[in-house]
Amino acid sequence: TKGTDRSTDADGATRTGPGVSATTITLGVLTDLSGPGAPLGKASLQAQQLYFDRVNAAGGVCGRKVELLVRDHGYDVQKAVAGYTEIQPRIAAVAQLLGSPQTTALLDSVERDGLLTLVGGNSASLLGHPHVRLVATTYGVEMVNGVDFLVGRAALAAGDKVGLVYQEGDYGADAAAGARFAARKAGLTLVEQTVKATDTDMTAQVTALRAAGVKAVLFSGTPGQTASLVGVATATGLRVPVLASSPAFVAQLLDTPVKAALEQSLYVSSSLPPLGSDAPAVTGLLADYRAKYPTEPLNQAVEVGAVDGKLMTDALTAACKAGDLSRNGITAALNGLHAFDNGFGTVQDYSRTDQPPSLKTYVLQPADGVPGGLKTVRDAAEAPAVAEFLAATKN
Amino acid sequence: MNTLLQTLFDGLALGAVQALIALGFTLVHKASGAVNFAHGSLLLLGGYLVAEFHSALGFVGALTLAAVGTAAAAVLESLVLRRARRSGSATPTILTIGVDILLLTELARRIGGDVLATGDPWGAGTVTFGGITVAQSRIAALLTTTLLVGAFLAAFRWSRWGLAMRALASDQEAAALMGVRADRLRAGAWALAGALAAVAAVFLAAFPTSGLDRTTGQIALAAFPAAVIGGLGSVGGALVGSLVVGLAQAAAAGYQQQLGALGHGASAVAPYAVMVLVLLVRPQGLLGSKEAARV
Amino acid sequence: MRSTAPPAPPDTLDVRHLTVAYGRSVHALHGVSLHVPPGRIVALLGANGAGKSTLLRAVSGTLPLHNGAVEGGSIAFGPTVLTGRDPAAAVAAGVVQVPEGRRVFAALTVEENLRAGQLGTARRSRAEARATAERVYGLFPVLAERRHQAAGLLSGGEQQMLAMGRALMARPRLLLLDEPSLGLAPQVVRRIAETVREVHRQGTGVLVVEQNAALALELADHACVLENGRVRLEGPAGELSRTDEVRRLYLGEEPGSENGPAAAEVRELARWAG
Amino acid sequence: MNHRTVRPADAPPPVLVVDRATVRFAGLTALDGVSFTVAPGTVHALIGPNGAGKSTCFNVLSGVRRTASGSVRFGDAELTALPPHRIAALGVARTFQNIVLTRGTVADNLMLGRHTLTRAGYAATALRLPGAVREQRRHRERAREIAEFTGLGARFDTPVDLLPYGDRKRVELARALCMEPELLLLDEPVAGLNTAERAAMAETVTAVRDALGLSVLIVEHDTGLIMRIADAVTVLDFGRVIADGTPAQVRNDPAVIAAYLGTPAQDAPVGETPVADTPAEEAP
Amino acid sequence: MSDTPSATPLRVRTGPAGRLSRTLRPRRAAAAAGGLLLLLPPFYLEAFWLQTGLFAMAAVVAAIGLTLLSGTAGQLSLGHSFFLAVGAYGYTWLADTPHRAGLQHLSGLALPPLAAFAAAVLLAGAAGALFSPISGRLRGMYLGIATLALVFLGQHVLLNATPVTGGFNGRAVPPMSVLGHPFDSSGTTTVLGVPFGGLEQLWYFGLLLVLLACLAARNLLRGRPGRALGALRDSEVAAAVMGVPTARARAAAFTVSSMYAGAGGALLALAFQRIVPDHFGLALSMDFLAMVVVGGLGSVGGAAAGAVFVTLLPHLLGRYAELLPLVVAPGSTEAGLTAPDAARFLYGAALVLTLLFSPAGLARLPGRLARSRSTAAPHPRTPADQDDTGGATLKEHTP
Ligand SMILES: Nc1ncnc2c1ncn2[C@@H]1O[C@H](COP(=O)(O)OP(=O)(O)OP(=O)(O)O)[C@@H](O)[C@H]1O
Ligand SMILES: Nc1ncnc2c1ncn2[C@@H]1O[C@H](COP(=O)(O)OP(=O)(O)OP(=O)(O)O)[C@@H](O)[C@H]1O
Ligand SMILES: [Mg+2]
Ligand SMILES: [Mg+2]
Repeated sequence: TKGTDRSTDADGATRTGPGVSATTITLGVLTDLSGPGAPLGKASLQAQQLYFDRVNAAGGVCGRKVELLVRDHGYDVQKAVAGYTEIQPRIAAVAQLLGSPQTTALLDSVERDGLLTLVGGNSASLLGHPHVRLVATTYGVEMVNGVDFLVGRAALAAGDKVGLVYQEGDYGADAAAGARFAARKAGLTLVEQTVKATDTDMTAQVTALRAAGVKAVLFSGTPGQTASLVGVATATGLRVPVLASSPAFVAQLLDTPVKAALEQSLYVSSSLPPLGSDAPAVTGLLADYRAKYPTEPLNQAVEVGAVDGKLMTDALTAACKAGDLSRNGITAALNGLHAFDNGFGTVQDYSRTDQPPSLKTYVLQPADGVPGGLKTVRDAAEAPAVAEFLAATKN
Repeated sequence: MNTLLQTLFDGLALGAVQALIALGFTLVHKASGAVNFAHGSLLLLGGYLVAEFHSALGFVGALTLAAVGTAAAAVLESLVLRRARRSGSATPTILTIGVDILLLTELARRIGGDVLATGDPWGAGTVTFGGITVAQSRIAALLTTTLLVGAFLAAFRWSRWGLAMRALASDQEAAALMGVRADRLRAGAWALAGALAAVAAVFLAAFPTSGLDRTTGQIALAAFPAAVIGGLGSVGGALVGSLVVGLAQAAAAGYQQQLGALGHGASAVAPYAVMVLVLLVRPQGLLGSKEAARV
Repeated sequence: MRSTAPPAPPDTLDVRHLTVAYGRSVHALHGVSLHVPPGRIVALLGANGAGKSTLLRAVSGTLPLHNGAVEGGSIAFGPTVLTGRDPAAAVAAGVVQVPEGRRVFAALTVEENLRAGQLGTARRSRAEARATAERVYGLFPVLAERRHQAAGLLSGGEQQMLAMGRALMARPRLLLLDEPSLGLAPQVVRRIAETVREVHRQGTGVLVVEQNAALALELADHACVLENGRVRLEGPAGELSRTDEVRRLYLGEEPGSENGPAAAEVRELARWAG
Repeated sequence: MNHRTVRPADAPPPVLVVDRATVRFAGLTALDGVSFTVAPGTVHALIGPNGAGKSTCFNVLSGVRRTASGSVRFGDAELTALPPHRIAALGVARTFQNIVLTRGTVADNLMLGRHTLTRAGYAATALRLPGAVREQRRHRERAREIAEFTGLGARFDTPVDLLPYGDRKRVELARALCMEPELLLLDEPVAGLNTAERAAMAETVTAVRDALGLSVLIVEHDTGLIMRIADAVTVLDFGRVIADGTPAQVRNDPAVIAAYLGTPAQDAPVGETPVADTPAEEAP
Repeated sequence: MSDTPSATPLRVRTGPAGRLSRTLRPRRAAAAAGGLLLLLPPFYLEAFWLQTGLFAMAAVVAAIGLTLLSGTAGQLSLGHSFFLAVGAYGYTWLADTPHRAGLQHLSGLALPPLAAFAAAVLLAGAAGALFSPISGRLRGMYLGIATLALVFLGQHVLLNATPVTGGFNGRAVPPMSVLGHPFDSSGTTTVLGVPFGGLEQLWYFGLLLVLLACLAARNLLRGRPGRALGALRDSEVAAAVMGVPTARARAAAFTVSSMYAGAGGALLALAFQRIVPDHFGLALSMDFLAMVVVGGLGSVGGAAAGAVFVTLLPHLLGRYAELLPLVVAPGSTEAGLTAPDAARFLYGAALVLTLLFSPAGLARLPGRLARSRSTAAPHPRTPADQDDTGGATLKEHTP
């Protein structure tokens, strides 16, 4: 007959479920290591692995070693579903699920199987699912905070026009929702343009924005698009600040001809501090990572992986304390973390499944010569409109 | 500033780059009767070679090397296809999918998440005239394409090589009986297509775009509707089709707001919408001829 | 058409023990030997499927295009070995074929088709090329009228003339004709016959495959009858055309033996009732 | 609906009247006011030099090509207004100058000829409804009969691409016969056949006419054969009718001799089917 | 009629046909045995295999549709994934009850799933028929590229028609249910000691669908419509003159192929349990083309074989790539291939090599092997029976 279908059974005092044996806790990772998301997927997986290596070296969690069972979906939905079906019986939780279409495709299965899942994408559409948790803030909140910053920085007044260029899909739509809300609050008029993930040349969008006479631009798209947008805008005389979502920047953009323009007018809103920050948590992580993976390029996903690792470890530890390492026990333990310190000085609240765990974002700016290519312009803060925004968009 | 003019020019420049791709695509189709789905990967290969070698060889040297390298890769592909040619045009076409997978996987592995610079001489330079601002690279693209395509069209129409190509496309056996060396000719066509793709890659990665990344090759997809709008197999058609596609894309993006709800993401769809419209009116494409055969 | 015949090696087509198979299993020729001395006309006769076109394909090197291959024997034209060579080699050696079924370049104009006839030969001066073309137009005036028309739109007979003209453009030393009279009006058949004779007078060898046996035997010096891929009969055309077998099978003579295959095989067919 | 019922055995086929049909191509008038009539049950020949417009005329009759002006009536139907498949459904069958066959066996090709006589659609065929199965079986029998008749019986299940030229020519004829035509259009049916095969084909054509009572319109350059089997001959030159009459009238018509035959047809040009009473004797 | 009943070539010619009948019977037996074997997996295999098997079945159904279009009618289509999407989304929308998902309102008709499945197939057919102004008029590669438009326009619609499609988030697929008995894990039944959840039950539904699809396609190919399409592919004019209404027949072929795609898409949706627009892109269409060509254009069995090959290969490679040499663990920094890259390489290479080794596809492979075996026996060849032909005297050769 068929493969082992282990139901929860008692092991001493601790309840366990699938993926938990006397010696190991197996966590699943479904990520993109070969598709378009590979750079991020790889970095965050490595950082997370690094974290668990340390945890295991220190004796593990609940007397057990933490192991990762990794499946690469290469950004292909069918492979993600197949990979999930394959590893699902063998894991206690999903330590990372990357890729927005893959995540949505698996939402129902994850909920049905009661598997705590930390997702890489940060769109609000993932909120409200008890087992599916973001580890940062949503793109919408990033934008609300970002607009708040821009209004001050570019001295925007009610009635001013602001461009909004966003990518079709979960990520862009989420950011756009935040941008629209914040713009309405601030009395700004939005000039909207959409782009496809595959577009690389933003000339047409810039032409339209320029014709409309915008005073600033909000952007959520790919890093390549960011470079094109900022470069073309600067070259054609549209010298206005551009505020971008966190995934819209990578350090390599500073090797392109538009470096100067980026340093001049780009701002990035992100809930994690820049890798270039001198906070000890960041420099420590960087040192460890560099030691283990000396040739790997650095990007922000390293921090995400570390947060994922710490969060999982804390949740497992709490579950162990509660004597329940079953799937539901792990979820319950995570959802009981009211004040989780993500390791970078941000305290997050995981008790509300309808809200992102943190609401503050940093505003960063491109800077040459620092790891990750970004420096802090404004420290983490939460705009007044964020609470209203969350209330207005609650599922 | 004149939005219409700006949009027109952007469209033309975009179309010019696409014409280089569509031309190569048409050429291969004529020579081998196959649709080369690996054309995008060849383009990426060309771009990658330029990016890899521009610091060592300088831009021109790297471009030359890339054109030669890509041409060689294309010829290699055509040799693979040769073995399967006798079983109808579908098999070679699918073979190109296989080749595409191999090539793309390797390139994507090498490029990873990087955005590569090609070291082109135009940088982020722009030129402003008549109220519009254009990237220097786009002007270079327009000039280069005009030159290359013009020379190519002339050769195709009047030279012995062009005649042989057309004879081969028309009837392979009869061409062989006239002493046309089909394999050599085919290899030449593929090589040319590869070299054109390498040139196109440089323009695609140049300024208004941030650089070459692993998805740059996908832009070659827009050359399919371009070739069909113009009329598959018509070389002039590839040019006209590309300009139409470029204009449609630029217009759809530039006038997104005016298009209202329809406008969301319309620029990626525009070439296809235009293609369907053209085909409804002229099933053989704008410049394509109805089959010159009768019973 | 050649002004001066090269003194050395005689342009003889020499086919020895040729065995050809299609797709490795359909054997179309079994050890066929054939000889076309320079400046001679040899006719190749045989029923449908006897292997005549196959022989020409083997000489021209187009068998691979039909999934066929030479499995044994040799082919040489003068000093040039043609066995297993590509068609371009044959053309370069001066062996040019007018294929069965015309195969004109449908998308090209008549004029371009003629120019294409010179693709396999060494480059010639423009004037020379034009003169050759004018001669072809002289032979087939209708082609001159259709000069700029796509060849695919020509009538069947016009295409046949074009195919012939295109081959002449290469100024062959050996002309292979596969059913040159197919679909031609009587007058044009005569013109083709004259053309063949003319070509021959200028020292070009001709190997002609023809169902129209009377025409072929009249033209040819020597003839060869293929049957099931083997040489059944051969000899001087005049002698051959006097044999009973050839007279009966290929010339349709001897009404005396009318209960030949044709009459014997007529069967009954009733109307279909619906 | 392009389904058709077959005319009762005793009724003659409809008469075909071509009336001032004109076809123009860019810069060329391929048919220029051509008129002729094919009487029911006759073998009517259409001859003329290469490029005279014979095949074009066939294209008009079978709906492949539109006329610029003029009319073609087949019984009550006006053919110039109909698409090819509708004309086929009226019982007009044709063969092609260049053999056009479908991949597959002889049987497949012949069954294609029965397209308008059958009606099984997608659903019925996919589900193998009894009606469709029965229909297929019945028509296959008839196709086999026709194959036997045309001498293809032994090749019924042979793939056509393995057949030699002569057999393929016969498949074309058999396929046309499978349409149970009222009017059979034959475009150069004996081109490329040797003398014996030509005679056999001629034999078959007249036998078909006699047995099935249909009309035949035939294009051929083998004037000997035409003179022997045709009841009437129309001669085209440069798209115009230059003569129209019995074979005897036409063969002695000076215009025809000048434009087409070159010499009176009695001295059949080299190598063609000799006119029955004058066997060709060629002095090499 | 001809007096040359060429005995030798004729025997050779009928060779393949004879071989065919000989190989047919074992083939049928093998098919029956294989069919029985396919009933077993739900008892032995874990969910991953069942789901992968269902993906393959869905691909088989849709690929048969494409081979009808491309192989038989000679029409290339790159828009197949669009019709799969119509089937998948059609089923979901028709079977689902209207509800809210997050901020979105999702509509649905709440039809019984089986009816919804049938209706989805018809819907895909209707979508195919709507395209007939183009599919009826375009040929070959033109059609292929024109149908690219369907993929991109389709994606556009899938992303924007949110109430029906759920936008980029897609929507959950209601489980199949037959006679009021839903195929899901809720009321899990146990058969012979094995829990029968949704996938196990769906397996048999999929098998049935595959069987129906194969039989219907074979009947079509051997019947009147198949012949008409074949004629259309080989010569449009000849087909028309034989009475085939060309535009209508082409459009009909396209429609039928869309219906197959619709059925495949709906089955795929059931296997996925949630559908998202991203899946139905160009890559899927290209995979389908690869399937039918790898299998052997125009052959139903070939399409099925190709579909299984193309669908399973990446999954198998993905799962077992770690066992291959040179392949490194996911996320590691060691030099070497990652498993998915290795899988892609192998997939690409398999595609290329299959087509190089057997250009006419997997379906022709058995025949090829048989033939190469038969040619191993040397063909009886008569010794060369003549020397020179220069002599003027008549020679008679008696074979
Ligand atoms: N491509 C092919 N594949 C398989 N068999 C072939 C092929 N071409 C020809 N044959 C077979 O080879 C034999 C000789 O054919 P060939 O065409 O040489 O005959 P032919 O004498 O030219 O006849 P015809 O007078 O009809 O042109 C025939 O039996 C034919 O069926
Ligand atoms: N589609 C077309 N476009 C242009 N010209 C054409 C077309 N079809 C035929 N023609 C021309 O029309 C004339 C008549 O052609 P048609 O095929 O009817 O001649 P035919 O009498 O059948 O000649 P043959 O005996 O050589 O077959 C020819 O000169 C031909 O070039
Ligand atoms: Mg022949
Ligand atoms: Mg004709």
